Amino acid sequence: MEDFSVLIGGKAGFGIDKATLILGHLLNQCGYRIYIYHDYPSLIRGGHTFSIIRAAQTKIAAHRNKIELLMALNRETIDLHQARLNDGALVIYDSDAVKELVLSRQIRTLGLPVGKIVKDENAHEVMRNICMIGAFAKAIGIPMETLAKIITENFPKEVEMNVKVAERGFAAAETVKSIAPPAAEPLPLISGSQAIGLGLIKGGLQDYVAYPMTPTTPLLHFLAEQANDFSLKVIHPESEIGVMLMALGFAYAGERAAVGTSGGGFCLMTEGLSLSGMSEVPIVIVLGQRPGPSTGLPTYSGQTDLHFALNAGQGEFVRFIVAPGDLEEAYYWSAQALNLAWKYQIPAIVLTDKNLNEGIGNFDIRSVAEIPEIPPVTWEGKVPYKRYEVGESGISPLAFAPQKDAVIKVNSYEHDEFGITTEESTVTKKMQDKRLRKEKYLREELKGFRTVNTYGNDDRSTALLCWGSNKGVCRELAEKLGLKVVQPVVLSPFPEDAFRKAVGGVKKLIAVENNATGQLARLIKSYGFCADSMILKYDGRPFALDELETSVKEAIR
Amino acid sequence: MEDFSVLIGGKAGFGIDKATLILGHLLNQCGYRIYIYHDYPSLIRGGHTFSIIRAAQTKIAAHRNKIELLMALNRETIDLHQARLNDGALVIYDSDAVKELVLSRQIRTLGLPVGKIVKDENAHEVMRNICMIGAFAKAIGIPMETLAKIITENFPKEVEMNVKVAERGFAAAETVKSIAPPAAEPLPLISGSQAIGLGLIKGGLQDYVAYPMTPTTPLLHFLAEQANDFSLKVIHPESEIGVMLMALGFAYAGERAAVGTSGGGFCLMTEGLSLSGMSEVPIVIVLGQRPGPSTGLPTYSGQTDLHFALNAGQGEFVRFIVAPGDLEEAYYWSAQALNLAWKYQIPAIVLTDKNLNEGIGNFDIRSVAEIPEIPPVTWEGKVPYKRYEVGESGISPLAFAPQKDAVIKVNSYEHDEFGITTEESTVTKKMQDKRLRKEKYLREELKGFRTVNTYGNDDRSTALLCWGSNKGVCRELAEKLGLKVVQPVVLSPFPEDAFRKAVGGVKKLIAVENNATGQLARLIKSYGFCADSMILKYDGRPFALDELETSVKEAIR
Amino acid sequence: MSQTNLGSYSPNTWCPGCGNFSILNGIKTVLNELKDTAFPLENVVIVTGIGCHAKIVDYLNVNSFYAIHGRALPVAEGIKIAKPALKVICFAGDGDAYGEGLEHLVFAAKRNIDITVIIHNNRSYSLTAFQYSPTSFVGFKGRSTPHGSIEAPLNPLELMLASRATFLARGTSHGLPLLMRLFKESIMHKGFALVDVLQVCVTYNNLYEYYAKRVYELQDHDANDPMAALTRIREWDYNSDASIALGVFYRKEATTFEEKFAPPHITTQERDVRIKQLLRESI
Amino acid sequence: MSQTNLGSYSPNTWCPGCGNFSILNGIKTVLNELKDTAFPLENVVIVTGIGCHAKIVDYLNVNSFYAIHGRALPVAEGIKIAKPALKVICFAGDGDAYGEGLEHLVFAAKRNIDITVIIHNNRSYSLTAFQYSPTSFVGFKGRSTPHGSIEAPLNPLELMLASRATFLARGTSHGLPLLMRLFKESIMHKGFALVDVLQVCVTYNNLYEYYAKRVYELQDHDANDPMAALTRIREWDYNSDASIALGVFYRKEATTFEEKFAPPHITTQERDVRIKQLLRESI
Ligand SMILES: Cc1ncc(C[n+]2csc(CCOP(=O)(O)OP(=O)(O)O)c2C)c(N)n1
Ligand SMILES: Cc1ncc(C[n+]2csc(CCOP(=O)(O)OP(=O)(O)O)c2C)c(N)n1
Ligand code: SF4
Ligand code: SF4
Ligand SMILES: [Mg+2]
Ligand SMILES: [Mg+2]
Repeated sequence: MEDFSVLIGGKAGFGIDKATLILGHLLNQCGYRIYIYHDYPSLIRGGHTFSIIRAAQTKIAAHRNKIELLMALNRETIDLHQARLNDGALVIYDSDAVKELVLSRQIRTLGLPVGKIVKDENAHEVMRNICMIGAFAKAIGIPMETLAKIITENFPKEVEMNVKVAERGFAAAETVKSIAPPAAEPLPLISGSQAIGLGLIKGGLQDYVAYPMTPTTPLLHFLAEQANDFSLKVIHPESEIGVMLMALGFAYAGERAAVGTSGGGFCLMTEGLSLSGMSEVPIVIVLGQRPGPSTGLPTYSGQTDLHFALNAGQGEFVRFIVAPGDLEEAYYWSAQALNLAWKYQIPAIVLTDKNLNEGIGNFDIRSVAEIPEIPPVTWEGKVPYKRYEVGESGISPLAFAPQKDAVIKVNSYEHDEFGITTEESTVTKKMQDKRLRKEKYLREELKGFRTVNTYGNDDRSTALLCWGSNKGVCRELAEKLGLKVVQPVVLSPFPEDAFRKAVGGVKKLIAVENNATGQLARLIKSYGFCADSMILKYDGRPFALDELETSVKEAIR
Repeated sequence: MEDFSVLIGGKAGFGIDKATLILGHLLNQCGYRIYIYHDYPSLIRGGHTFSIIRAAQTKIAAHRNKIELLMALNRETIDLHQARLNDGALVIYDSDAVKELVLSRQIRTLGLPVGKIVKDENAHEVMRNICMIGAFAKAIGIPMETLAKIITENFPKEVEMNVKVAERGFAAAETVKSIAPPAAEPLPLISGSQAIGLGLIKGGLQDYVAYPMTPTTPLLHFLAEQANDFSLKVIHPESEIGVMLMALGFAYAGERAAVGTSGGGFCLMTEGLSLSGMSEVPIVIVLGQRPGPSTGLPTYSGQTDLHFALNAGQGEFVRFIVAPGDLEEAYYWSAQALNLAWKYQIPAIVLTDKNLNEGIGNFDIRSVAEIPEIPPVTWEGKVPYKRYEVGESGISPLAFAPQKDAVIKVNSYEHDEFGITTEESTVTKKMQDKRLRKEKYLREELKGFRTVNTYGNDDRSTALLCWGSNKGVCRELAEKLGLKVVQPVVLSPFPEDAFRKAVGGVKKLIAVENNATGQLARLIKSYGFCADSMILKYDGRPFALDELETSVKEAIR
Repeated sequence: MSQTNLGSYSPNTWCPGCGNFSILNGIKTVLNELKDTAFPLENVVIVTGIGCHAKIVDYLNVNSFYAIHGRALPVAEGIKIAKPALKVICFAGDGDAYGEGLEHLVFAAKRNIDITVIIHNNRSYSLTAFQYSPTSFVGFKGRSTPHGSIEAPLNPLELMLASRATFLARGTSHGLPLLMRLFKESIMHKGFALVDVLQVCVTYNNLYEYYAKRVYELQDHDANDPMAALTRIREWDYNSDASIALGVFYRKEATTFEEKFAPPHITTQERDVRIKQLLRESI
Repeated sequence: MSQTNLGSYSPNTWCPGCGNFSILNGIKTVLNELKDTAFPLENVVIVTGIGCHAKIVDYLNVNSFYAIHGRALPVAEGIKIAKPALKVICFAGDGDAYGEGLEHLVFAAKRNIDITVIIHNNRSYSLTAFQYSPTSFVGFKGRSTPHGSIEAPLNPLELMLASRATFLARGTSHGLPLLMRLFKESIMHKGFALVDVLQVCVTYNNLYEYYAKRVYELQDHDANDPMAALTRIREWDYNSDASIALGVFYRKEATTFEEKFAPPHITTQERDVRIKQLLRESI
């Protein structure tokens, strides 16, 4: 099997997460490239949750609806997902939980008495998942040693019992399909949240402040776990308002700080965002999108907050907004968001979604461009110190308390160069011009970055326009169908020139977005570009490769 | 004098506000049409505050920089404003406070021993303003009886003393200029805040909830004063978050509620705004703009929150946004905002600014179009009651607790027709479509409204594009220069067709805005329209007629 | 007593054994009882924030406003002020009401508005998969504090007493008879009432045994005496090992906020007349 | 003592006679004194919200963060955690800190973070031209409550005690010597310190006489005894007529929040090495 998908499903509490990770690592060890999509409702036990682990010969960042293997810990999983089974697919199931299985002829089945095995071994019920994985390994010809190694590495406790249960599953199964020869050296398998976290760390993060909110909660958890290793202060305060303001306090005091949230929490941060704009105290916000309005579908994905991010906060100020499309971009741009926010003393938003944050895939650090340190402009001791000295670029040198001979005053009111409040009309204009002038220099600097990605030859006249986590699925599909992909990564300041170049020669531009109104299409419209058609999905589920293929074919017909 | 301006200035605490009102009413009684601009810093005593009272023969809604009369209670007022004096202007001043006055030959002066008079009469020092007004009346030929009447009507206390002091001022002065014959019957003289408040009342307001924030604080004060007369519940809770959520509670319970704030407070309401979008619990927000970012210039004016208002809140939902341009529009659209919000069960924003809210002028209710009641769609008793029944228009019938046989459930999560939480993909799409569908019907209904105003003949090929409080100044100037004015009043859903019609035949479109980036120009761009040039002012001060004239002449040269 | 099944068709997604079930069952019984003796069911409105606790709205077939995290209180206040005849009950979480939305709780108590607040105090952010909350003990290893939280908990009842709440009680999710009594009393109390329910979260913070060993019911306690109330409230600080009193700590009669609004009714015509009059006065 | 003029060139726009002048003068004197005995001036950072009170940042030539309405506290906390050597002082208003931002105050106290909060409690929203505040008495005729407010005030010190603040004091703007002592002690207190200053707003809420008649200084009071503190704190509820105690009500030693972070320093190289290592472990 060169490119196949395994779906594992059951109730929340069945350990689907853990099983997913084991399966992913198992296939990763075998030299496959992996992408994992995880679908779960907003609850702690019960309901139905599933993952699709896709394995391929080349790097991927999308899942397919159709699957080759289905691992069912209960009947519901089969009922809900049997339509996904490709001809020749294999269903591995717990024959103690699923009696009388009737499937089409083309489907092969492998029932194991998983419940009984686990009981026999006196193991915890949750280990049914490991038993199934044992059978899975055997079924596709992965040696038990490989699996044992993975289990050992991934379980902090009860390794032996897990291995034993896996062996029982292994023994009870037979080899049905065969895995492909290794494609390459295994690569790290991480989530988008981890990529963002590592990127922030790479960018010099010292403080991470957040109030839990899906889909950025895993980022909080990850950084909290890494706090000691990376010398981070990770704080979870009373509310998102507290989060944002506390982080601005950190930044004032000279530390690099970031915060993370989703739409509802971001609402509460907007007043602080505007304060960042006025006071020129930098901040990085990781904004993970999910379907709204309001609480919406908390554990699903959406791309509905682009214009909110672009315009949030009263008044006019420069902001840097970047929407990374995959793990490497998430890492790279999270680091650069810190660098640029601190250099320009502006707020920066890393705009992601549940799909990117919780998707898991191979991370190839070698393919990430060099991340040069972009040093902030700091005070050289010229007295008197003026926190808001007006210069050509609009960037005033920074100093941090305690600093002899410098009085460092930042201010939410309009203010003069020293940071003292003013209501005078000429000073107001001068200072507003100073702050807005930074955009020009930021734009200039961004010309040295890949702000708009394109994939596929320039002679392809039909292009998919996408942003954020849709990169993966669009890129793979475009490759298959011979289309071009245009993916703006930086969204503010909008890289107009780079975008114009990117769409040069494109006759038909098809926007692919996870929202109901075509937010990127609307954005480019305000720069005079036009999407010819739109493929929009807003049920919280990301595009699957095969699903998008159908829609795109229709659109280009 | 047919069209003249009086500037009165001094420190906060000198009673400039009161004096302004008296002057306004005095000239109003004489049959002039009045417009008053009030300029004050964010402080309670001291500083410099001034008003320009402009009187004309036709209805006006703009001030001029140049003045014909200057009333100075201190030296600073003369220093700061003497450049405004037109040839032949008259300066009335307190000769006890201002010694040695040297002005150009063309300026006439009238010094009175105001300090001494007030002391003589044993009056409170603040009555210096009334003494000056006495002199003013005499100087321009208004009989003392008229003034006495105005004073009597406007002072709750110490009427006699005020009249006495005014008489002394009157006696000490001489007639220098002469007022023009009355232009018309006097009209009510009210502020934008009052117009909005009365409009809300007209629209059926039952509850007003607000946390004080300039420039909507006067609206809170006004409605609090009127609470008993109009059977309103006016509440000032702990924060803007409390404000918004409490108001949604009122709306759920079946009452018509509005809230008021400015940018910073609006930030805190955005989460509730999105909740309104999802739960379909209507609300009207009066959003008074002032210069940002952040605290900015609290007591000045700006138009910097258009895109924030258009895009605030996570997720995608229909909102009605209207930016009235003068008192009559403020009244009319505040009423209609309530009507439309309740009919479509959506949030509505009345987008104003300090300039509109605190500007004072003549209000002509006869020129306001009929305000028909737009009844909300209510439940007719069909059981079971479904709060989110999906119908053609997307509007579900309303019911309010307590209601026998109906269980009324609203929800911030995605939900089914009964309001029960769902995470199911097809229901999600269906409900999102239902909510968004309301926009189509709202658009249709809005075709019966004047959503885009134009002034000046259609054959004028140069047009000023403006919104909100710039209507007054643009309209008057355009009349003078033979230009057209295009003023979109409804900004969401954007009245694309009406706008296209309005700019038909326009060759040169000049955007006039109180912001640094041209926010309306940007908005129309996303609909494919282009402003040819922009006149932007963002120092917190509104355009004066003569000032704008210079800029426009430059732009059309 | 006429029995009504107050349940809805929504599938219940709480973990088996979760203390929220007691709260749900308790409130169903109490509302069923009160509908015959005190007020009709359609007069009930429940309001929640977001969290495991908040799912209760979906499981109760009564009027409801499923609001946003931390903000049940102001919504409830608006509803109550608009229609004082309604019985407004908030179900809130500890993260929700003692954290994100604490301020609203303090002000609702200060106003003594006649609503009932039932806190599902599982001392954890559970729906977001386990973080410490404002009432978690020091050293709590939630996922935002994997090395143990460094903050001492609040004593919410002490804070509420300082905020002038007029009814304060505590129950647990494994003492249903008492809990129902507290629900009933708190709903019938005229004024701001809060019941802190030590709700066991079996998945993340199973304090069943811990509570079982320590709880006792208040006896001979004069709930009308604020100092006595305070003493009992301070007995256990939600952190150290001490006996945990259950029952009504404090009760006081006082005028309520919503009573103070009694605006006369006004017709559309009257409104128009008064608008015109006001305009005339502005000439 | 070396004298420094801590003033700035910003014109002062407080009303003549405003109680804020005392606070300004008091803090200048105290900082001047402490700079010689305790810490250099550049270690001071002041943080404010928005209101008349907040203008003090413009009048003091020291490091400052002029934040937004109600949010001085979290900003101050961030600064302190980042650089524990800094002396972080918040100047906040009653509307600001007891209203809009009350929640932050409770949590800062709960954490016992070592910052000082000075409340300009004029019991009015003054900069917005006169509305009732969380500490205004019942019947207050502010401009949002022209017929008299219907809410009883909070007792902020009681609330802060319930929130585990470790230093609580009250002064008035017309008792400068005491005020300076309280400023000094609160700044030197290790832990969360709050001084509630009954600041006279001469323009809108001139309680000068009212206070003059009622205030007395605490004598023989054991500030280490929480119950004694509470009794004194409850003596006057900010509403009814009673004697008003001034001085230090409560004081307690406890570890502070910012002490608990002592992350080892890390170099860019170490960071890179550990990133690589973590990635290796993810294969
Ligand atoms: C503004 C906002 N921030 C964060 C969240 C995410 N969130 C949902 S539930 C929850 C915590 C729930 O904790 P608690 O209130 O104690 O409820 P429990 O799940 O324990 O019953 C959080 C943080 C949100 N929905 N909204
Ligand atoms: C979010 C927000 N809401 C409202 C305001 C307007 N505002 C400025 S100062 C103030 C009240 C000030 O009262 P207080 O804190 O007691 O300060 P004082 O003026 O009495 O010193 C308000 C409501 C604001 N700046 N920001
Ligand atoms: S996670 Fe805890 S609180 Fe939530 S449903 Fe499960 S047991 Fe109950
Ligand atoms: S309004 Fe009151 S608080 Fe503000 S400066 Fe004047 S006296 Fe002081
Ligand atoms: Mg909880
Ligand atoms: Mg105050």
